[in-house]
Amino acid sequence: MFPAKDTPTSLSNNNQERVVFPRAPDFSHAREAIVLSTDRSVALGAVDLHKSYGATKANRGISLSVMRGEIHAIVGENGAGKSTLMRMLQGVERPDSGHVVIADKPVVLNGPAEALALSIGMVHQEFMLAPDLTLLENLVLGEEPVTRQLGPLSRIDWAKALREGQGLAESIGAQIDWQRRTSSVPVHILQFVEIIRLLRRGCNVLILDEPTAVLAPPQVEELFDLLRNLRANGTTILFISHKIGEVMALADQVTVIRQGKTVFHSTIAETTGPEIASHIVRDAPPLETSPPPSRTVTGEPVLELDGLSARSLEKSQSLDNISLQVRAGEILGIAGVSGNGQGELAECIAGLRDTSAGNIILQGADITGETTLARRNRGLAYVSADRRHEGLTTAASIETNVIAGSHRAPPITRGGILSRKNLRQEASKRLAALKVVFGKVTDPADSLSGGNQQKLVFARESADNPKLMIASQPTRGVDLNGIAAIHGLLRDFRDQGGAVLLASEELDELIALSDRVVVIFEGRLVGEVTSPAGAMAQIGQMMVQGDAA
Amino acid sequence: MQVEQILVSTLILTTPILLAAIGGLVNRQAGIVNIGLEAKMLSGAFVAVIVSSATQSWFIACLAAALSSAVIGWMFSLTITRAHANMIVAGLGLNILVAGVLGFILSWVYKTSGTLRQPDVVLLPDVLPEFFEKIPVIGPALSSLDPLTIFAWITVFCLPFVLTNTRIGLWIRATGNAPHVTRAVGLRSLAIQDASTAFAGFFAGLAGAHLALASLGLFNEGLTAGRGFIALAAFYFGRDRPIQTAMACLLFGFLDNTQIRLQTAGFPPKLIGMTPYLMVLLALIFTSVRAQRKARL
Amino acid sequence: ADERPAAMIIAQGGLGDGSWNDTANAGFQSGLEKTGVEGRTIESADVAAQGEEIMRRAADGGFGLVISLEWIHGEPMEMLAKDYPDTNWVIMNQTRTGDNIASVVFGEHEGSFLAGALAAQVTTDTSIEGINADATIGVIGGFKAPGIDKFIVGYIQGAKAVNPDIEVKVAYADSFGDPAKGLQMANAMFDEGADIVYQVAGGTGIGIIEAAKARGHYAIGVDSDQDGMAPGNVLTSMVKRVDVAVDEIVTGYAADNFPGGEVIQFGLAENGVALSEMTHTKDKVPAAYIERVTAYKAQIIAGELDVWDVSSQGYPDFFK
Amino acid sequence: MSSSIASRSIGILLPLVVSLIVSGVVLLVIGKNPLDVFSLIATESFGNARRIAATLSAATPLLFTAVATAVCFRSGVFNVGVEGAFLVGGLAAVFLGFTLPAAWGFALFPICFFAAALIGAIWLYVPGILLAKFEVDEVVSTLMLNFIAVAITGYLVNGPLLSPLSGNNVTPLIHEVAYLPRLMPPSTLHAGFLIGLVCVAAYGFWCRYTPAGFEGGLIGLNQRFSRAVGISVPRTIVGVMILSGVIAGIGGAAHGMGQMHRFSDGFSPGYGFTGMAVALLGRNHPIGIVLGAILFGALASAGTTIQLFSNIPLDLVNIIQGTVMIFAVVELGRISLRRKKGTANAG
Ligand SMILES: Nc1ncnc2c1ncn2[C@@H]1O[C@H](COP(=O)(O)OP(=O)(O)OP(=O)(O)O)[C@@H](O)[C@H]1O
Ligand SMILES: Nc1ncnc2c1ncn2[C@@H]1O[C@H](COP(=O)(O)OP(=O)(O)OP(=O)(O)O)[C@@H](O)[C@H]1O
Ligand SMILES: [Mg+2]
Ligand SMILES: [Mg+2]
Repeated sequence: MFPAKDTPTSLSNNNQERVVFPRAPDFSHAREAIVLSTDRSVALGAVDLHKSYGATKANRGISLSVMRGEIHAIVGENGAGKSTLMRMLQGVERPDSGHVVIADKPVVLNGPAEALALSIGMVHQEFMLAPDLTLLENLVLGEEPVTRQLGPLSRIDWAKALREGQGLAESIGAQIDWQRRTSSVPVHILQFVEIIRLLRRGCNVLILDEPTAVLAPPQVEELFDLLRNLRANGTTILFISHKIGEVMALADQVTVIRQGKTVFHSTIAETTGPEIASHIVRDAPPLETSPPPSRTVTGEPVLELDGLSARSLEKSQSLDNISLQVRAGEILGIAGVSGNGQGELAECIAGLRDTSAGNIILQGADITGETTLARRNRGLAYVSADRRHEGLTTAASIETNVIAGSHRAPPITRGGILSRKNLRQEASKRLAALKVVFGKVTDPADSLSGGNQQKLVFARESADNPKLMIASQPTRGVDLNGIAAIHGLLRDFRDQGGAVLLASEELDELIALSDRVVVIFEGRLVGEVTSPAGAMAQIGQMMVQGDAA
Repeated sequence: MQVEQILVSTLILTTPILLAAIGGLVNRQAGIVNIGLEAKMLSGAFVAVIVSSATQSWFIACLAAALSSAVIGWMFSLTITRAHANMIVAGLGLNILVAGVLGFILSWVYKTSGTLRQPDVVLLPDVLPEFFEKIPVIGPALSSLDPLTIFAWITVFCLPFVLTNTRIGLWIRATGNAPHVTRAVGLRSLAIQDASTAFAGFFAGLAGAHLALASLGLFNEGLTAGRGFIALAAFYFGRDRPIQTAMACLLFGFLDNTQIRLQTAGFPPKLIGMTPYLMVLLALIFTSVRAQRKARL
Repeated sequence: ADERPAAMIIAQGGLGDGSWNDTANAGFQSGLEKTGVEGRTIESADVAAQGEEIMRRAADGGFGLVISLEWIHGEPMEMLAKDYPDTNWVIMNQTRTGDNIASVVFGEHEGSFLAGALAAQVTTDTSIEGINADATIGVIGGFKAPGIDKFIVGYIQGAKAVNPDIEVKVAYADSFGDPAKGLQMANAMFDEGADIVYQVAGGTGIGIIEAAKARGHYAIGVDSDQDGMAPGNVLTSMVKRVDVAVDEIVTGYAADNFPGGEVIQFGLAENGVALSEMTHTKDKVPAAYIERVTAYKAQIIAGELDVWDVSSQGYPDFFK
Repeated sequence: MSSSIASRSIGILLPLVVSLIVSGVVLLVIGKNPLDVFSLIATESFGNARRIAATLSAATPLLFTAVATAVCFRSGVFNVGVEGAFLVGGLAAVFLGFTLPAAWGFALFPICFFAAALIGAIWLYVPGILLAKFEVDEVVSTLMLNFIAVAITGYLVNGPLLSPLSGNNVTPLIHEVAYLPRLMPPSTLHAGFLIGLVCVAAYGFWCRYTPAGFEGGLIGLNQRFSRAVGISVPRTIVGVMILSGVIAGIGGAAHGMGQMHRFSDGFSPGYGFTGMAVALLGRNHPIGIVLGAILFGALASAGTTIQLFSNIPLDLVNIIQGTVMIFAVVELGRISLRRKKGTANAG
């Protein structure tokens, strides 16, 4: 615990003392410590934050100083603890220990409203905009300019609102048609509106959680221009990204978080992309990174995509003319930065998304128009990237989850009757085969730990001797032991002659598992690496830039 | 001469539906489908008769009817917003409950059943002076205008403004559209929904008051005769927009009014009564199919 | 005398319908009061399906007299009467056989005939205030149902007997409890030239009478004497003495004089139906008209004039 | 597990307790001893074999309407159109029951029931397909269809199908051979009750022991997951709607052939809606449904006959029933959330 005088002050306390770090933040993994510059003030910071969710230690000692008027990037693997940190900075979560610093003062935040009152605003990945209202209505919602104060009945001064909106948009160099209905407006504009809304509410520190994940490249450019303009106006920006290229292009400072700790901090000028990348994945879990040294796969092609295209719907990436082959006994990795279309590709193959052109051929049969059920009957297995909503029904029992999909097949259903006994036996068999740890088979799937949930998914998907497994982000949010187990499963499946299409945002994983890696960028395949083992840099380059230059 | 009379009675038959529909549409804009309008109309009619007789004032009677129904609406809303009751079933339950309570009061307090006649019930006055009657065609309609009818139509034409241009209007629309957004910007979305249901109750109460006090001056347990559901049909048909909903109400009022003529023309009365519901069904199909076509493009 | 209590089952529509159920109940209550017999009225949300159970429960529960006002209870009652020979049963508007069943049949068609005959004479007499020259009258029923059409057909027949060319407008409100609609429907009929509208619509009829009052035309009341509801604007009422019938049955029961096995006619002859005294309109209507009505009445009673009865003869050709 | 049993029983008991309190207060206000009245209701409901039979008889139609509702609710389809399917099914069965020759004897049973099931299925197929294919909000479409069913059957029973000699809107009686046998004569409790129990049991079986029931439960919990494991969501939706229509239609047939022996005005005083409350009160569980149906049956039957022995008006029963309905659905978090989203989108 901190000495009494350093106890974070509550918001009501008008304590003016500057924060003094009680001791040097613990950067045992970092090469450089964060140096508190004395001539500039900290707009937003953290001191030794800890936060656990049950057994998961999401943050275990994060310190951070975002200087006023700078763009500060936070990078790190999936599950490194970035979003958790943001939630604490924004007051959505309270740290277990450590504290948040706002405008040089340690504070205790009881909710996002208090952060907002202190000029800290956050743009979530899920935009907080009502789709049926106009942009202008969304802009003012909750803090409407009025002509005369009549409580809730006050007339909204739309002219003033529009002036404010236009003024703010202009100040950051954005062009916005405020009268458009929100649902008819492209995502990046929505993002601008979110940002402008925060500015209007007086925020001078903006937190953006993976703001580019949903954007197309030209839109990313627009966003960056806007963020630079903001910086020029004195706004401080903290943004999270997985894309090192973006960080290099935009940020002034970068902090790397790994396994819940700050491990690296530098100004952009003093570092390089590869250096950042090395910090993101350094000390990676001892993955079995021994892909059979450039095995030559000779199996029959199991999956062939021929010029597959798909239109974008809602916020999804479109796919453009994708052709590839996956052979029996091969793991084909799909590398790509989140949002470039690997999820969409997996969904197209699984039959969950309409294609607009091209063919999907499974074991020689064209399945392009077939239902998901028909594809599954032909030997397709699908491990969804969205485990909690598509991979599982968390409210249903474990046995239901592990059987669903096979429930019409013998021995579970015979003569139209579903045998609970056989169902339970089969379920237990499947669960045992993958060593899923659970209480009772009738417990809800929610009761399982993340890794075991994913093992359950594999238990279901691998049970009917599939020929092709589509595994989308199979280890997202899974702990180290779980990861090792899932990797083992995928290898075993491959070794027994199965074909695997593995989509993962984690390069380490792809390299550890894949026989070949193709890179997807903006919905197109931009390159292929046949011996991935040493090609991390090359793949990373293609992921970020779309070519191997 | 006939046209004039059709105008008059269409207008009068429309008013209670319209008042209820106004409340219902605001309620639905805030995200709550109010199946309990019928109950609140009935209680409004009841209160209106009693208060009108007791105070000799149609105005106090209407106000009391509206407020009492607003309170019922508000409590009803609490079961939905706070206790997560299913709004459809709770609404049906409310209709039964209120009918039961009123029946009980009738038999135990007033020792009667079905109909309550009170002495000296003051009816809604005609607002405009008599000479308006001389105006051709619309004269009789104008001269028979009662305060609630005028109020209903004023509300209809004010409502688009209120919904688009006042803070509460914006809050209501935002809450119905995306309650999590309303909550995220710091508004109390549940309280907004409760307020909208109370508002619906207020107007349903006025609708009941109109049924009781427009010309009858008595309460009858069948007085609402399913008008709460017709109102529901109207705002579904009008897609929650005030003017369109009002037009639907006028249409339904007109249908109700021309029943006689349609009956003479050989249409069975039962089937005529079914038209509003059929129209809503068809409109619903039409819009959904069209929306899907659009989405497919 | 029979000490056992009496029960009366209320028909669909329930108490408070302002006509059938309410009138019968008035008679029931006065009968009870007069005789000191204990009695209950029973309402049910599901009268149609539960009738048999309710009646059986009453018989089991020691009730000596069970009256049902619900038409659909006829068949089950016939059965129950055999199971419970000691209980006295009463059914309305139909004839059921059994020593311990009394069937009460009203001559609504006969009374309505007289109402029609009167209206047809009045409607062309412009000397009467509120009357136009058109030979047009109207009638509004609650629901379209044979029990209602029995009134309407009698009314039409009476009107045509006076003036074969008369137009009788017929409409149904589709509700027995919607006075607001009754008012508008009556107004519509007035607009189309009718000046007298006969209401056969229970609570809806309240609105019809209000309309007559507001427009200065005429309504004809039904069931009870409704002349006083809008004095001067209710031409007459087709009074149907359900109350008298029920009262008499209760009284007879208390006096050990239950008319078991009988069909009790409440027609014109028995004064079970009649036109009202016309207290407020007698002076407006020429005596000749009333005399002609009285003459019809005598003919009907004497059996010289047959009035069509929908409930026993089905629909006549001149009415659908 | 034990906590879920506990929460289930709270779910069933809470509405009862609340409604007893509400009606108790009402009774106190008018100077009646609530305990006396409640015990009278209890003996009138279950006091002896005849009363039990009467209660079960009143519960019979509710068994069908509750199961028909539960089939859909369980699958996340908010079908409120059971009332309409019950009416059209009942009328279809009755119509055949008096038009087909009486000489066909027992063959009339399967024919009438089949016709009712078929008509009921078609009736709810319409909103089913509209929901599955065009996302037409099923609450409104089925609600509107109820009014339409009331109007159409009301028209038919007053016009083309009207019994020639009657004082009321009734069809002729069906042939006596087509009467469902009574179970405990003289009570009106008829074989339809057993058919109802069979339906409940079949529903329970369908939920647990058929792939279709398994799928219905899954799409009720998670449509995305269901789609991903190869279940066709539209087909399942249409399937449960048809099943619901079949059960409701059979219920109408049982009511027509066992209880009423004809179709008439007031054929259903809202069994479909009460059935909804029963299904929700019973949390879609077969046993819960049977108990709920018996509870509402008891209210309907005892609520009427207590009037013979105490001057308690029928309105008290309405108060109890209305309160039970409102509180039966309290805390049904899942469906109400789904609805809120749905209505928000429907505009
Ligand atoms: N509400 C929660 N309950 C339980 N565990 C959680 C919760 N939120 C996060 N975690 C866990 O904490 C760890 C850090 O999660 P966090 O969301 O902060 O990661 P992240 O760096 O934002 O990852 P990503 O890049 O995938 O968004 C993960 O292991 C995650 O599973
Ligand atoms: N509300 C707005 N304010 C300012 N600019 C906008 C707004 N909405 C759209 N734009 C700009 O107009 C461009 C075209 O958008 P618009 O939605 O009109 O195109 P579209 O043809 O409908 O696009 P899409 O095919 O992606 O739906 C966008 O790229 C964006 O830069
Ligand atoms: Mg994150
Ligand atoms: Mg005339």
